[in-house]
Amino acid sequence: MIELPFLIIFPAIAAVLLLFIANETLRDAVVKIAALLIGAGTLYAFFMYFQSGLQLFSVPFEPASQIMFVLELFIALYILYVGIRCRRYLAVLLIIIQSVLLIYVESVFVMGIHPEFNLFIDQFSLIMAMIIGIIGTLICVYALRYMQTYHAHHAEITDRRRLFFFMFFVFLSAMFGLVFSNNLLWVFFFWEITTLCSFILIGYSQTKEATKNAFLALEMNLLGGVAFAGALFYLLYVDPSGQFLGIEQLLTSGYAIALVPAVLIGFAGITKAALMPFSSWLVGAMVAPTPVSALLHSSTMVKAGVYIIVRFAPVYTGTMEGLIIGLVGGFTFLLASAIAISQSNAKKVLAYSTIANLGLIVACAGVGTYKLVWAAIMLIIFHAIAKSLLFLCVGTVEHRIGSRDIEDMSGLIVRMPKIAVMMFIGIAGMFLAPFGMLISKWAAIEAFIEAQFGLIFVAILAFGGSITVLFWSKWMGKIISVIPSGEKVEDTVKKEKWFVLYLLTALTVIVCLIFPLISSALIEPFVMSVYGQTARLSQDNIMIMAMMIFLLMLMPFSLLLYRDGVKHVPAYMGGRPTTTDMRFQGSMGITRETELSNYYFEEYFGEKRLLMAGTALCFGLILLAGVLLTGVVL
Amino acid sequence: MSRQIVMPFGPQHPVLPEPIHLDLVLEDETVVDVIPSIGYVHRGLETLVEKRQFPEYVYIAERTCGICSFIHGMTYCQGVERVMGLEVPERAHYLRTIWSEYSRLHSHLLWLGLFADGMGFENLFMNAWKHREFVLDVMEETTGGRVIQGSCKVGGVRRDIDQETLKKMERDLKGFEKGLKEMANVFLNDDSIASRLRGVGVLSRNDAYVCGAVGPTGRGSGVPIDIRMTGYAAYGEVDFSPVVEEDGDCYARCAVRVNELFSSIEIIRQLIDRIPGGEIEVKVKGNPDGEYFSRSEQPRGELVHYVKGNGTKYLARSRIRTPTLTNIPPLVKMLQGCELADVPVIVLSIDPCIGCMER
Amino acid sequence: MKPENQELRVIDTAHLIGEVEDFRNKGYRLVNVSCTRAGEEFEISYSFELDLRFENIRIIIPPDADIPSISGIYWGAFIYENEMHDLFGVHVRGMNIDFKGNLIRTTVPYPFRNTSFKGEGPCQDR
Amino acid sequence: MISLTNAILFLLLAPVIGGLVSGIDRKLTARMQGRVGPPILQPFYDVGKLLEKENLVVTSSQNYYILSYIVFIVVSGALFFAGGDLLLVIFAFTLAHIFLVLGAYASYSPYSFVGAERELIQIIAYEPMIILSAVGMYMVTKSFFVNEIAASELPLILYLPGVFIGFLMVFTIKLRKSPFDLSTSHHAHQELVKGVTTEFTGPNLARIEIAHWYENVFLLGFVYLFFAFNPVIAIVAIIIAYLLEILIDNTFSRVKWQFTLKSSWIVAGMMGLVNLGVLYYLAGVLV
Amino acid sequence: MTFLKKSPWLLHYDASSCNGCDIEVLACLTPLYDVERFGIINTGNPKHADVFVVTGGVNEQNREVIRNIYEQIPEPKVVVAVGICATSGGIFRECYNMSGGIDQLIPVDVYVPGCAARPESIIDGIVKSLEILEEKRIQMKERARQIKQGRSPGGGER
Amino acid sequence: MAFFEMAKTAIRSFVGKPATRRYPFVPGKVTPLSRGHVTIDVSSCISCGMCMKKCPSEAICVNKEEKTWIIDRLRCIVCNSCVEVCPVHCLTMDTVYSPAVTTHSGLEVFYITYVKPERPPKADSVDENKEQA
Repeated sequence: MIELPFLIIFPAIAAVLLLFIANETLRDAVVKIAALLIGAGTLYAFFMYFQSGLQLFSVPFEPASQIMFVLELFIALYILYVGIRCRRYLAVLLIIIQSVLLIYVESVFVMGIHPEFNLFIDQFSLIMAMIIGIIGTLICVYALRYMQTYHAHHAEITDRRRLFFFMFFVFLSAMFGLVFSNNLLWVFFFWEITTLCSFILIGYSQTKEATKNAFLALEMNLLGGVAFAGALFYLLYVDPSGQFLGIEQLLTSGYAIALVPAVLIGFAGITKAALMPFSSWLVGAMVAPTPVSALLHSSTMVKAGVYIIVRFAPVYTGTMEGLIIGLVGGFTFLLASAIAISQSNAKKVLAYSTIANLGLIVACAGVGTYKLVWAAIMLIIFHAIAKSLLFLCVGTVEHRIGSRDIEDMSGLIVRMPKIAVMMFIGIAGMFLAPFGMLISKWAAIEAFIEAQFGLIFVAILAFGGSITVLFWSKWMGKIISVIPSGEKVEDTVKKEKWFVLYLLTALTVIVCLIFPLISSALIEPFVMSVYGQTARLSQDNIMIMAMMIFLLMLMPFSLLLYRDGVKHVPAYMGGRPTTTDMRFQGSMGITRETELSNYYFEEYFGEKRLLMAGTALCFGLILLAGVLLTGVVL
Repeated sequence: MSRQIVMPFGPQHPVLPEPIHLDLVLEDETVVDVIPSIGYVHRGLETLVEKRQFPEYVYIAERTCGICSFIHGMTYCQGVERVMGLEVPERAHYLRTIWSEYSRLHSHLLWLGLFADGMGFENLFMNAWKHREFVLDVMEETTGGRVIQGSCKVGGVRRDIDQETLKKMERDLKGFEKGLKEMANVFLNDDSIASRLRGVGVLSRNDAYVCGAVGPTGRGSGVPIDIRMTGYAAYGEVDFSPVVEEDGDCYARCAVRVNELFSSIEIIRQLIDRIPGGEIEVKVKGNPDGEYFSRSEQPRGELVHYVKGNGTKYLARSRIRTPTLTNIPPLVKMLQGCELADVPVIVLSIDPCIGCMER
Repeated sequence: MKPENQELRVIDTAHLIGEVEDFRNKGYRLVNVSCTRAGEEFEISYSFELDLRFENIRIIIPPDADIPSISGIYWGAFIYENEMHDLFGVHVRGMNIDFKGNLIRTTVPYPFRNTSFKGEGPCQDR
Repeated sequence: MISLTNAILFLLLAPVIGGLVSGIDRKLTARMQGRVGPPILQPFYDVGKLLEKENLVVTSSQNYYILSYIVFIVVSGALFFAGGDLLLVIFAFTLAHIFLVLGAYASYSPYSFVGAERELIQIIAYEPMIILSAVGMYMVTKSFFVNEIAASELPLILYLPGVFIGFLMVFTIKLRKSPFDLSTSHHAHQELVKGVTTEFTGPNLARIEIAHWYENVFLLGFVYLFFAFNPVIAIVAIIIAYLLEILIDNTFSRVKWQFTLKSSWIVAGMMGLVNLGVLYYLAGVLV
Repeated sequence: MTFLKKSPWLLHYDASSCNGCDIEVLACLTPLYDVERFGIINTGNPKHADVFVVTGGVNEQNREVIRNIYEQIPEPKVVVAVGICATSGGIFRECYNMSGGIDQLIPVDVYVPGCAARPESIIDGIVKSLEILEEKRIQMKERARQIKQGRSPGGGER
Repeated sequence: MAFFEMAKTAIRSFVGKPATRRYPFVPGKVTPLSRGHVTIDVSSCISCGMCMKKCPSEAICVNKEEKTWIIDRLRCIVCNSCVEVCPVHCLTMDTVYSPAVTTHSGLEVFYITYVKPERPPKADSVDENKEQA
């Protein structure tokens, strides 16, 4: 079991080390070695446990819980301090409520209670660990070069890279802790650390906007934290012996006990996963350097939110509360996808797409049938890989062309061919058959039909899915437009970045190819162990999809066929003679340049309007769930 | 970063058979800026007055435009006749009026077809042009030319229509009118057409006035300009009133033209009933000396032929101010803020005749 | 046929704007602006109409003079003025939409100033 | 369960059938317009000619996208006739169309660019309805596999009348017929010149045309599924549906994209959803 | 195979015509003449066209446009000049802004006289052009074959 | 909602006979007045040159010395002007239009066979040189 503490503690050690290293070469070395070790550790853990199913461990180190409690108090104090200093009293209020609850819980109940098994591992934890351990560390490596360029571009921002990398590795550590902890008190501790890390990382640039958005994230996450603390309180209140503090124990305890904490924690998950009423923090988090966004969006933070909800999915199955959580997810999926249409800022599009996909995952988990949980886990995997790839691509492009606007990315295929192809694959991975996300959506449609009230979700998926097609393909279209005058600018991209990007691109494709293996080795056993039955795609379909992927990979070779014998002519411009850089003679004797932009449909899919609708709708649903819950509690 | 699309619209564009040149700036599909430019059909034919004697210049005046060729010829002739003080026989006036009304029918039907084509209504396009062939047949039968009639001359007309043919023409109008009614019903009542026309390209009455809109473009906005009311040629002898619509949108302009079809048929009937006998031309002697603004109502609106003679066989100046030219400023007004899909519809709604506009 | 009455007044360039404003106030519409070469000078005629009353005013200017634009009074007048500029080289001050000589693009600049023809010789030479 | 024979038959016969259908379509359209119209085999002449023409491109990658387009249209059609999973067929179908859109984007030409945007609007207009149709079929027959749906004895049309009407609506979009020929136009002229196909010449255009034939046959197959309980009725239904489309083509002006999107989402979506809702409710009651 | 002759697609461009010939070209498409009987479609897009139908003479503005459109039509292609303006500049030949018939600019294969050219004339002209189109196709094939065999195409086009 | 307003017409056209005149399988429609191309009766032309002078597009060229009457079919706008001005009515307007050609040569040369009857020659018309003005 040594792997688990290693994965939790080692990143923390690396983090502390990085806090003290100012030398860049040394930092590079440490980050790379740490990343390698963490990656190796995850792989090792994978090979050790992927067949063994659920394993519970007790931690022989007694004072661990106490140390965590003390650290939590420190965190609370820190937040209190910055909250007061920046006059964000909502944050202050929330942290006070949360701390009071926590202290009460710790002092009244926990003294003397030690759940027997604090750590556990099963296939789901393993999947999460792989995502964190591989994608998270790749982002760390990427961040090395990125932050270098970032500070070269932004001289006005103080170089706090030591803090940055410290937080990065703490984040990883906390995420490992979160997915390996069986003890909900421990989960809560790691949960709070991720909140803190995200707060500091979002506010990294210390600009006004960054600070504001960091606090927004903090407040919303603290709101979830309060709910989480409430769940802990409820659990100990119901059973002071604390035996239900273990996730496994809680899950097997039945609806009567598990429902209330599950819903409260589900609410915490919703805030962390940035679903609809709380989506604004994730969009606001875009002010942070791109690796932070990548980390938050793909492998950590939001994934913590959906992780916990998927964990509790069996509890939600067939309940009204679960359905409501699912609906919140469903509507978030629909509306966030729609909002993404009206965005031209690449990172914002990615943000809304993340929110949408998290919504879909939550929708699956909320309704919580076995097939849906299967689909949800698939979504988590594919989303993490493709999204991190896209974020890193956008980050690289941003540093080269000086803009993160999709409109500025036209002709990327000429200017940065390799990045463009990677981005292309990443985008394809997000919505096209036979790539992963689509497979999961497909599975979700099939599963929803059989679920209760599934028709609503099927409709949401049918419409939301097509909306997704729109905003991704127009982005794709933009990057592959061949501009005759484009100049190549990607030569300056550093080799570390290439390495990470190549690896992620490869992963996107490989995971699609081997997903049947992942499914049968990890997801199916997990779903089987929880539900006693499992879903899988039919062999025929898998075959066909594999064929499609191979076909897709073969198609580019057709370009060779057209090497010669093809005559190039300029585009049709209404008969007007056009120069090679697409200038033509316009009216009034002005020479005009062709400008082409995508459609954004502000009128229909405007951010403000839909956000308002989504917030109202989802807020209402959550209130409804709250009322139902109160009914249960009383 | 702007979200604009800069689109060169024309000169070669399938929606408009003539080379029109617009630079469209779009946001999504909304036109935020549009600048027209002309000159693709500019030949400079007005200068030919210095090269061709005034009786031969009729042929050139007629070829200003192939759609309303007859009315160009007639307006020019009227101008010269006025300058020279020629008294044209009544019958010639009647014949000219009959032909110009047939020209109007022909032009409106042609326009309705193109308009339907611009909306993507292929069947209606075909239908309108099928009816148009009827008019062309009449034209060819009476003048010898399908589109360029060449039957007007200074001092009268070249060809007479015998009474029998006139009667036949009147008889044939009945069936023709029936077909038109059926087609008009589609234009005026079909909702898929209305969805493309209603509220599109609105030109307010005041804008129409300030920008100088004439013809159906002005009449569609409630400005009742119809030069036929001045009673040139034989228009003083027939009863009719200008067709006016108030809404100022493309639908209104379409409705004006559709209703004018029937008004034209009515005018032709009256003319055939009342046509007097007698000569069809007077002998032209001497040379024009003086100036005159000869005005007439083309299918597209008011046409002005300014002729100035200097006592020689060659005119000093001919200026042709065509209705399309003066309808361009209203067009610029109308195009602001429309949709890309509306651009052809709006451009067509003024019935642009670039050929005659640019001369 | 009823002959139409056409009034024509020759006015001074300085009074042009005032006169045109007068027409506008009375509700006349602008029918036409046309330019004619008259010897060494240009005649510019402005035609107006109200209820079938057709009136013209005319200014006579030397070729290099510039005239004020009436497009501030009649919005649509820019098309005539631009045309006049392109064909005759008449300078018009203050047009609301100025094509800067690009409304009608011609082979020879200001072709109506001195008419030229690409005529061939007598037909026997062909 | 997947029939290779059917797939191969589709591969070979669909262009023939599709071409003939399109030829008959053009003939009938011409007759509705009071014209004689082209010979029935005209589409084959057209494609034959296009294949003989020179291949002009703005950028070589256009060739790649169009090749991919036709390949995936064929794959999805073949999958359909082989009896594969309907949803997978639909997704492959979308994939193919994305390639067409990308091909239009690649040339960076204003008209094909806007055409591509409009094509995307069309995709999001029709896709929900097609997915709902598949879902409807599943709800009745409990299978997503085409061969099982086709083998079902149940008269799907009686269970899914609303879905069928909605499907007919998106069928119009897919056939690129007026009033929904937003992104390209065959005959009637359009503000977008030829929309997505503007920048494709000769062989590429021929490929698009052939892909369109495949596509039409696939869509007619989809109509067939609604009537699969009786092949005779199904054939008659296909003919009637197609005639109806031709009539609609000839009696409508082209609408704008807003109307396309709204009408297909609201009318078709609601028709389909209400229909499915009733089915869902009935299933709940019966079970 | 001579598919080309069975499916010539037109592109019509109005160089600086008076509209007379234009509308007669369009009239060919309509029910009374219905050239779709011969597979003729008015495409409106040079990249799809085989037959370039020009009406009106060339004026200075149009020079570049016509050349541009001509270059965008894929081989094999023919040019049909419809109406006397397109063939020789016609009645406007001497105007300062005209440079005459379109054969000054691009090679014209068929001249259709008439003012305005009658639809029957236009149909005759197009039918005549199909023969030339077919010849050009054979030439093109021949050139392609020569290139494939490594021989130089012998002063081919562009 | 009024859709399908066109259906009646469409269906009627569908059922009825097409309106198409199947040119070239049936001859094109011409009327006695139709202007096709100008023909000359070479035996009665007096080479007066009126047609040449009055031709608005300078398509006709009459050469007195060589006794030729040349018309450029690619210039002729079939306006009927020459026919109207011909003092001896030797020109007529045929209803058949001139055919399309593949080379730029519309010139048609007619050799005038008219022989002047014995009569004192009349002076030529006066305004010969006006054209250069």
